[in-house]
Amino acid sequence: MRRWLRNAALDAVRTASGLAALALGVVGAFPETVSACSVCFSAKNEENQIAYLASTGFLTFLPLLLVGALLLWVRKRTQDTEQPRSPDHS
Amino acid sequence: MQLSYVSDGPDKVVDIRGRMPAARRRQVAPNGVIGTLLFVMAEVMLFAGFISAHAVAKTTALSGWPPPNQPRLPVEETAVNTAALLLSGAALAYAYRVYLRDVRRARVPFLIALLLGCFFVAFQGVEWLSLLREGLTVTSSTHGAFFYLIVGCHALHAVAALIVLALQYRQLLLDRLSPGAFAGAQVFWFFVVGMWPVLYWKVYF
Amino acid sequence: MIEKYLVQASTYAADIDNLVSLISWLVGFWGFLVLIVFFGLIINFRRREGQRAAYITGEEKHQKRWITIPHDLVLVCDIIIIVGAINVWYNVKQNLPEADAKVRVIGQQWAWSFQHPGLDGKLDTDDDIRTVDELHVEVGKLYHYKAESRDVLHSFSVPVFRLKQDVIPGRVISGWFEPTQTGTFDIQCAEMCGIGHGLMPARIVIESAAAHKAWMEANTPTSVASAK
Amino acid sequence: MAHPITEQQAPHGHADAHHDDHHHEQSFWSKYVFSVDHKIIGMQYMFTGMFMAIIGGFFAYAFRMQLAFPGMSVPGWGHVSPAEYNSLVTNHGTIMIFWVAMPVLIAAFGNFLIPLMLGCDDMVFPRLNRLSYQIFLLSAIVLLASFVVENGGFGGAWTAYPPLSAKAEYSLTPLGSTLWVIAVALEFVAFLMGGINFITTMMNSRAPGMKMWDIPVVVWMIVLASILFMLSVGPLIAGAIMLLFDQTIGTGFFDPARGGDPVLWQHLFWFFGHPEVYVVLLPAIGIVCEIVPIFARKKLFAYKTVLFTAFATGVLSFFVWAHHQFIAGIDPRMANVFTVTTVMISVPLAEMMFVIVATLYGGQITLSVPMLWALSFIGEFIIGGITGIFLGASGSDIYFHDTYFVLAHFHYTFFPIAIIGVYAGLTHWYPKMFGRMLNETLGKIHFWGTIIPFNMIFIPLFLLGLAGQHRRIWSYVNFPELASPEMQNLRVFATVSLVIMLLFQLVFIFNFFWSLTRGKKAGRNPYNANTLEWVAPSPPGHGNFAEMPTVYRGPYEYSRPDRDEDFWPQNVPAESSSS
Repeated sequence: MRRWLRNAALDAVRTASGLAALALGVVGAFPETVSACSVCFSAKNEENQIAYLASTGFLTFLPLLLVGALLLWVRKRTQDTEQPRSPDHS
Repeated sequence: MQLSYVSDGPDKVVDIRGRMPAARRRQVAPNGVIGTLLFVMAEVMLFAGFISAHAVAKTTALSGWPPPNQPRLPVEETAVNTAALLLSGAALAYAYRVYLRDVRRARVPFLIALLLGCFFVAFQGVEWLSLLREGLTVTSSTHGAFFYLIVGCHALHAVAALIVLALQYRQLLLDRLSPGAFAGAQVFWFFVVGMWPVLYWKVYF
Repeated sequence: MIEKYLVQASTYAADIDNLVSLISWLVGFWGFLVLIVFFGLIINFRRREGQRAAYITGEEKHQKRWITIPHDLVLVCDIIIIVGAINVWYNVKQNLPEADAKVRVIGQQWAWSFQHPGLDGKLDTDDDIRTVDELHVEVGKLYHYKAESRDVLHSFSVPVFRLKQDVIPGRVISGWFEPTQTGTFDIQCAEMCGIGHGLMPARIVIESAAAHKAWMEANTPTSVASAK
Repeated sequence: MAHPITEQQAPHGHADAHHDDHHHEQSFWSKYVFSVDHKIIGMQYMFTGMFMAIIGGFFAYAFRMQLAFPGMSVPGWGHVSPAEYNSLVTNHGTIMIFWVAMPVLIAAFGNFLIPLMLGCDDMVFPRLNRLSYQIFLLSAIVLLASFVVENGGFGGAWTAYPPLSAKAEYSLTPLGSTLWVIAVALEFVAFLMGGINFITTMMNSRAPGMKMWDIPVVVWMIVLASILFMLSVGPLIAGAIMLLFDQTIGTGFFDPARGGDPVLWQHLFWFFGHPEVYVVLLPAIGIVCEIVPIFARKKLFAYKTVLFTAFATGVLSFFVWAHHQFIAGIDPRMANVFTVTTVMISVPLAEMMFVIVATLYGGQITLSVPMLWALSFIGEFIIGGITGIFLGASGSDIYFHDTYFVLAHFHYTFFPIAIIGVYAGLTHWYPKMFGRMLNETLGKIHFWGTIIPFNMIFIPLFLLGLAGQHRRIWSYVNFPELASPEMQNLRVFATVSLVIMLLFQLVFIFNFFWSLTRGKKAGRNPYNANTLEWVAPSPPGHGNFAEMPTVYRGPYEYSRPDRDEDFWPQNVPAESSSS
């Protein structure tokens, strides 16, 4: 199970980093100013835009951080006591 | 242990007597601790919502932040208050460590934590009164609205946590406080204490 | 697909329709394939007396292939779709080509009002033509629109252009379109804006250059016209 | 906080005050109304949810009739005014998601199944559980009250975008919108409590021997859904409080004239709004994953892959929410990022579908009523899933946003979730809940009478959406392009199909109550299933199990070649009955 967990974690990391790279690439490809931007044309547009980007990122990653911390905590508390079970289970 | 199953209908009678070792179910942590932790996670997201809304509103404000005709927030006094709250958290952590070894010696640090927490809430109230007198109200500006909303929401949590802590202090005096309950309340108090510096930093500056 | 139901009246309408067709082919292929396999399995493996089901864990590598290979193929299709989608999106929403003319679009409860540049071709001058629920544009000219709202959210939607943009009080949002075909078409409000949301239909009138000029001359505000 | 891992003796897996009253005779009130028993609370959630479903269905009938026959007096309702129409569509959506899908799929099945499937006697916080239902009931009453107050119910769409929702002068329903926000906020609090209970129970109260990978998929899914809900709901509650302040005490959080920002609400709302879709989807998939192995007599194909895809869906669901705002108000550059993630979320979901389809291979499929529902879930959800790609791809969303295409798409996802998933679970666990079998023939009549009209309602709506028909419009007579007779005929067709479908629901209601007393007695384990709930008597008494079970293996060991029987319950030791 430990190996499976590691593989799953690796898969997750790979997928996430791939997504992040793709996303960054997509953003980086079009750096110029844009039209149809509802958050770009307010009183203090630059700051406002950054605030929206930052809060989006913050809100998006915070739950994953929380859940990651919880999982680590649970794992730390359980890993010593997982025992092998009767052999009938494949 | 009695005979395990009584058959009803086509099911087999399965006797597992004698084969089952003293069955045990494992707990990851006391129920109260897990429940509180999960609740705290939801609460953190609630405050995350407030903080990000505040950060965005700050940049859309029409006439600067805080608005020119509004009083500035008492940053220095609140720094003192912040220190009091952090100390309270530390005192409770110390009380818990002592408690695990000797229940009776935990009473004093527990009481200190409780009193420091009460001081924090009372001091907040005094600050609010002076701010209200200076003209910062919920409807006077978005700045005021966010201040009372976020800080007030935190204060509500602090009051709720203090009530729980006070009840537990009574149990502690009677030597009836269970470690699970203590740990659960501690998790919640740490949340109240740990949330505050973040709010202080985001709201007051 | 959409062009069967609705004319394409802007330069990017065909792009969007082609993107929709591309996605239709890719996901349609997958959808039908899965559904055919699905129904095939149901029909083929109906219960028969005296037979037992196979015991397949699905954890072995050669069994997992039945999932991993379609998984990779879905991924490839997804990437094709993403590239197509972002390409179109960039063209319509991010890119802002040089304008030939500008119009202002104002949403309010529950009507659209439009501000046309008038004969001098400039917005916010005396000869601007203001209309309610009727937008006049000239075919073949590239327009920039500035969308505003007086009260709540509205959404400026011209289905024949495949154009849609929410308008938000307190902000001015710009974008572009270039009509390619004359005619009179719907403008809808696509964002819930209150009780009269279903009652704010407007029309877009796309005219030839001559007809548009005639319309402008006929509708120039009288004060400006008499001053000339 | 260094607690040792605490261990407790098997029966009564938790130390809670209430287990003193086991096996006592209880009065009607304490048994059915103020019960702390998870099964009763589950039933309470279920019946409340079904009652709300009837109201939501009736609303759908009223506004569909208005669309098919504009201006006609609808039988049973009367004339539908524009304000009423808006209120009907708004509350149809709100009810079906928050007061039907959530309470029945998560709260009812979660409460009923989790302790039974984990092999314990109750939730870890039974009184919190009861409080959760009471708050939920209160929220339902507040919502119902909002329809009958002066100026009518809230009509600003279930997304409640301000400033429309924030100011009475725009929405013209001052009291209705306030009550609506309060009801939604209360409902969230109720599910937050329920969710905390589910997660803690799964972590702490599993039967001895039950490891992480022995937990049935539906329990995993409900717990994952609860985690998703718990982590996404906070910002929306924050937004709801701000909206409530705007409505009642006149703050200006979302008022641009006073330094507020209407786009802010959209961020807070959709941050919750999209994970919410997966919150209700995952339990429905879990139910399907329970039913398919039993009626195909097959081990679930790649159990861990199912869970892994569910985790992946959960993680990704936090990255996709802004696709609802492509048109509405985000930086268009951000739209590119969210297009990538939104289209990518199709991968784990497609994989989940592949897993269930692969499970059918080599099976012995019995098309019983629960199996029919479970299989139809797959068929319909695939259509819902693939049409979602059109909307996640930013380029085509420019056209499709807020058209009937969107509407048809999400009904092809929500109908499988909230209706098919619920019927699948209900028909499957009915014997366990009430001790009797449902009538199979009536069940099949009801199944076909629901599935066929469902497709006949929404396929025309896809076509209308392609032709550019927008949502939430009271009457299309004012739109020359949309008022053509062909399009009107499609609307009439959809409406007639809806009426047929609603009528067929009566068959189910009859079957449900008739079978309560007249159905064939169900034994302990009528389907020869493996999971622990089938070890308990039907219906399980207070305390669930006569003897607390011990778990020896995973939940899907069907048709093992080394055994005579084609099932192998989780609690049967290896030597006891093998050949």
